Amino acid sequence: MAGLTTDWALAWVRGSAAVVGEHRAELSALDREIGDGDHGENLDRGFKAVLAKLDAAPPSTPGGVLKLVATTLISTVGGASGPLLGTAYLKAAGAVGDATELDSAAVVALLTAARDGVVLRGKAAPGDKTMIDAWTPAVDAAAAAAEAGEEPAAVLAAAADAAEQGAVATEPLVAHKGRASYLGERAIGHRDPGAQSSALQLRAAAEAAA
Amino acid sequence: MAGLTTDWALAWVRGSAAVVGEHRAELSALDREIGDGDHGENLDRGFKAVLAKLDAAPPSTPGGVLKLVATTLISTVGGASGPLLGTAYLKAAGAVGDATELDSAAVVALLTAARDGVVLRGKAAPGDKTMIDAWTPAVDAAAAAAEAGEEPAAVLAAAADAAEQGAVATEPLVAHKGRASYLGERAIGHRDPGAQSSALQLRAAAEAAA
Amino acid sequence: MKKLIRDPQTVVADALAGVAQAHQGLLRVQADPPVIVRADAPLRGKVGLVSGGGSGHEPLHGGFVGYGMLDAAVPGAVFTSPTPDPILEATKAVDGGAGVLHIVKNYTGDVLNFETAADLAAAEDVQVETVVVDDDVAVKDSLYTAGRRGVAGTVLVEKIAGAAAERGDDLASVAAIARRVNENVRSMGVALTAPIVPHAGTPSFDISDHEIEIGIGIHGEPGRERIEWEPVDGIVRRLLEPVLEDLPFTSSDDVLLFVNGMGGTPLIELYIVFDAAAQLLGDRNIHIARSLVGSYVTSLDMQGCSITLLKLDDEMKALWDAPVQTAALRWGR
Amino acid sequence: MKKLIRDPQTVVADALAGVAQAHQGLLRVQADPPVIVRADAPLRGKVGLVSGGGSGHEPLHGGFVGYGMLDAAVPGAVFTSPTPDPILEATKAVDGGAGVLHIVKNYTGDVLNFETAADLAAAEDVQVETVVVDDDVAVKDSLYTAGRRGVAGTVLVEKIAGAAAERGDDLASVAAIARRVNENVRSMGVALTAPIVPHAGTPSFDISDHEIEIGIGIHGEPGRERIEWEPVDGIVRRLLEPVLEDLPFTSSDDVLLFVNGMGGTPLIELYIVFDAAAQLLGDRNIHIARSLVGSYVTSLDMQGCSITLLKLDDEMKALWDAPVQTAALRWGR
Ligand SMILES: Nc1ncnc2c1ncn2[C@@H]1O[C@H](COP(=O)(O)OP(=O)(O)O)[C@@H](O)[C@H]1O
Ligand SMILES: Nc1ncnc2c1ncn2[C@@H]1O[C@H](COP(=O)(O)OP(=O)(O)O)[C@@H](O)[C@H]1O
Ligand SMILES: [Mg+2]
Ligand SMILES: [Mg+2]
Ligand SMILES: [Mg+2]
Ligand SMILES: [Mg+2]
Repeated sequence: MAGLTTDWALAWVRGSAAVVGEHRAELSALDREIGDGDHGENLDRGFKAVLAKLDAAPPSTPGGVLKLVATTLISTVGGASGPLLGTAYLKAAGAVGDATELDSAAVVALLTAARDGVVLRGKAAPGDKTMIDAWTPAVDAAAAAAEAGEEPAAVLAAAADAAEQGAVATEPLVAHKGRASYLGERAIGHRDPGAQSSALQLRAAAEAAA
Repeated sequence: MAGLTTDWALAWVRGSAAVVGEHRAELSALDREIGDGDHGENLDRGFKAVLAKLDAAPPSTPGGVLKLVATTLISTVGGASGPLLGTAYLKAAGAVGDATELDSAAVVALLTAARDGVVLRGKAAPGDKTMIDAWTPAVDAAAAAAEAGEEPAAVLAAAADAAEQGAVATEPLVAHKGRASYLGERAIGHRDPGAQSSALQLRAAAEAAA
Repeated sequence: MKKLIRDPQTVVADALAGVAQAHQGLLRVQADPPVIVRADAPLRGKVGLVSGGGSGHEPLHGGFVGYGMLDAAVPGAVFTSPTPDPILEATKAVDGGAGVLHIVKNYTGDVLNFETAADLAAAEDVQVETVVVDDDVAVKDSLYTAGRRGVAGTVLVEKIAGAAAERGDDLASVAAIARRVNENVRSMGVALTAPIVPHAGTPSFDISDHEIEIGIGIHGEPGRERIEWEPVDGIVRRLLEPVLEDLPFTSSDDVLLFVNGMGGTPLIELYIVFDAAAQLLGDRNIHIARSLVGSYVTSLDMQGCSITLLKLDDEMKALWDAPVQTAALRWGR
Repeated sequence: MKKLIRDPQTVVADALAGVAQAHQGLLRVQADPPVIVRADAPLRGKVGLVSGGGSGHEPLHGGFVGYGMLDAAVPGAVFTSPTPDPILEATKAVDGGAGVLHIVKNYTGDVLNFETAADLAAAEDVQVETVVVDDDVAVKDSLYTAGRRGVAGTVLVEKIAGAAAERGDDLASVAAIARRVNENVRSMGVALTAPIVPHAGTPSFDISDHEIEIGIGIHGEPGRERIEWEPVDGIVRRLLEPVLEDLPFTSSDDVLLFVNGMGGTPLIELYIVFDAAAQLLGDRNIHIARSLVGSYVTSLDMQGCSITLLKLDDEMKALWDAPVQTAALRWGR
């Protein structure tokens, strides 16, 4: 079995940039319902900057790609999602180190580190109606798939499926973190934009591996 | 033939107050089209104050009534119409002096002095799309009726008819005085609010005499 | 209509009560008739400055009462010039024996009511001079109009004349500098929306989501021309070019650039307008020596702005820089 | 969408260019990354004050940079906290060797980005203290929320801490007074309309002609509760009572009453709100010792206001009265 390479990482990031661009207005609209309406704009600004940097000097390892995404998101996104997602990619980069090929275990480690990075910065628990509610089921599903001996592509596909379900599952929740927490009961019935955008990125990861 | 008495003057003023109150919104709406939308509000405030003063200490001559109207309008209306109409009533009061009964000639003198008062303060000429375009035809029609030997009531009815036609005739005009003059050609097609309110007051004068 | 008001009939009185509470020590506010007077007026030997006009233009004029600017302001009903009585009262309240300057925006109602008040003051031996401000180039000044309107330039007249009075100039000199400012100041405005007058409850004119009104006044009067919305540079050119041509302002002039908000437009947009205007002035080598940005002469909740240019000489610069201590304009003290 | 802008993408940059032009001599404005710095920074031995946050709240924070208040402001994209890089840059630009205080409004994004910048600054041997402002009582401060938001009270923290820094207090003392102000200040806001974010082009929430939103923030977030419009006294009671109860403010307290406009509400309405608030405070024998009325912490073109109360002690009063010279707040100099 062939592990995931730098090409996969590059394809993932380009895929994320494309899908965030496509769903920019939709993500901002979700954020308008229970936040301040900028989430799509924020991520799109960040991933456009990532693309520009990738084109300028493409890194040579998956970890290098993830680190470039991390630093670029941190320095261009702002808001809550910038430091949170930035930290996710930074910790993910740390988890894969200098590896040039990632097997299923490495993919799980990557996802786990990313999720832990978000928790480290944002202190959200599952059920708080944040991006954690996409990342945590994704990590669990990925771990189960890897445990079951699945290849990296299938591990990522399981993660993406779980993240999407996790994003949908934020709808009935009251929020306990982020701007949506200001709304109390009024947040019920709306999907968390950060969970949605996280699911989009994980789907891009799976498709890049497929 | 019996001349017009203080009772007529009181009835006129009460009639004006009533009709201005009824048409308050309409006058302001006319003013909104080509001015600043306050003409009905302004006159209504003024005539309400007039009523309060009349009730407190009713004057004993037509001239006294007109003078009370003049000073009250000047001190409560503001805007362009306050000093202009105030001066009209002030000059009218001067023209009738201490007379207790007004014959047709006195009525013509009253209306002429009122019109001249507006011209003195406002320097408008006929056709400038102002209240002058109601007062001037009213004065002319009153003079013709008096000349023809009509009684005061008929003189006032002729004045009121002419004032109403004069107000309607302001519609196609470009304005040369007042706020409507700022609009240039855009004033065309709208009736001058001051001409309209003047016609209402003259109709009240005629009805008080009828 | 949604507004932060108690009742359309009491808007002016209620706002004055707030002014009185918020600026104790600076102002004395009288309720009936409504007059705002500098706390330490009358000042013996100082020329008194009185301005006024319809309400709805806040902070004009009450926000400019204080050290180095106005001695009194007379607020009329919303968009309606005050009557002579309160103007007379204000005039007498600020007369310190050196006479009083009336600063009047050029509207028929304002001119007539201040005229009557000045006559009444003269009858009581108060010397009054009147300066009529007419800076709005959107209106042609001709025999066939009521003349140009007084708009945002009024603030500059009040500040500079106020500084002249504060340094001890006599009535004729204060009037002369006020007239000199008026002769050198030009303005023009744009509306994106119409104001909602409280007693009317509906917008003063109808305008669609993609149209703007060029050459508007400050009373919800429709403007000269309605056009499709366009980006700020085009709008600013439409305002600034007539202003520049009218004086005219020419290369190497020193100017004060004043971008004024109409009440419903936030500061962030006014700064963008300032940038666009500065670029146009730069192209013509006109030098922005002083500047003012903010909502100082408003039209209730109307969205839009006006651009005012004042050609400065050295004396005007010094008087502009002189200390001022009012609710809305304050520096040096 | 009609706005006085060039392009939704360049709103912040264009406004900054206007700020730079309008306040030469007072400010240095850097375009990329966007930072507004006091012209004479860094001041040797003086604690530097840096604040920042999303744009769209003007004059906050750039309008408060200058003598006696902030040393630098870091504007993010509209309603989006700035990233760490410009915060770091501003921090280094104002460090005069006495350390830098970060004044941060309590939003997850602001807190995280300032936190990262502070870490980076520490790595470059700049001493940084952080004060998080969270004055908005509309949001319950509990384990189950992101905590109370920082809103208009931020201006009071910046003014008073700025005066402390200007008189020479050290970093720990400036941070302590900033925290003391934050502990004694409470705010709550109402929206009559929703702001239109330039890149969105449509209102951030839908609200009918007869409804208002109580307990809103300054980013177009919906509030806690939507009710039918009512006259000002009822609205003010809904804002002021939670404010009063939260601290609590009690009889014979000396307070600063700050009525803040949200960007689209004219001054005349803010004074009416002030009057209504003053009446309620009078009923409770709470004494308005200082006041501020105006649009200082805005939410683009949103109509509405917030009411802020600060319980004053003698030191806060002296620091509030101390000279300040910024674009938006100026006295004594
Ligand atoms: N403490 C937190 N932990 C995890 N995720 C969070 C936290 N706070 C906010 N988020 C996520 O950030 C998203 C909002 O991001 P964005 O709109 O870009 O930033 P902002 O809220 O500053 O405008 C939310 O939908 C949520 O998923
Ligand atoms: N110079 C003038 N001479 C005669 N009438 C005038 C003149 N200027 C204005 N008017 C009249 O005043 C009316 C407007 O009055 P009003 O709306 O009460 O005052 P304002 O224009 O100050 O708001 C106009 O419709 C016009 O008839
Ligand atoms: Mg957001
Ligand atoms: Mg009118
Ligand atoms: Mg009027
Ligand atoms: Mg945001």
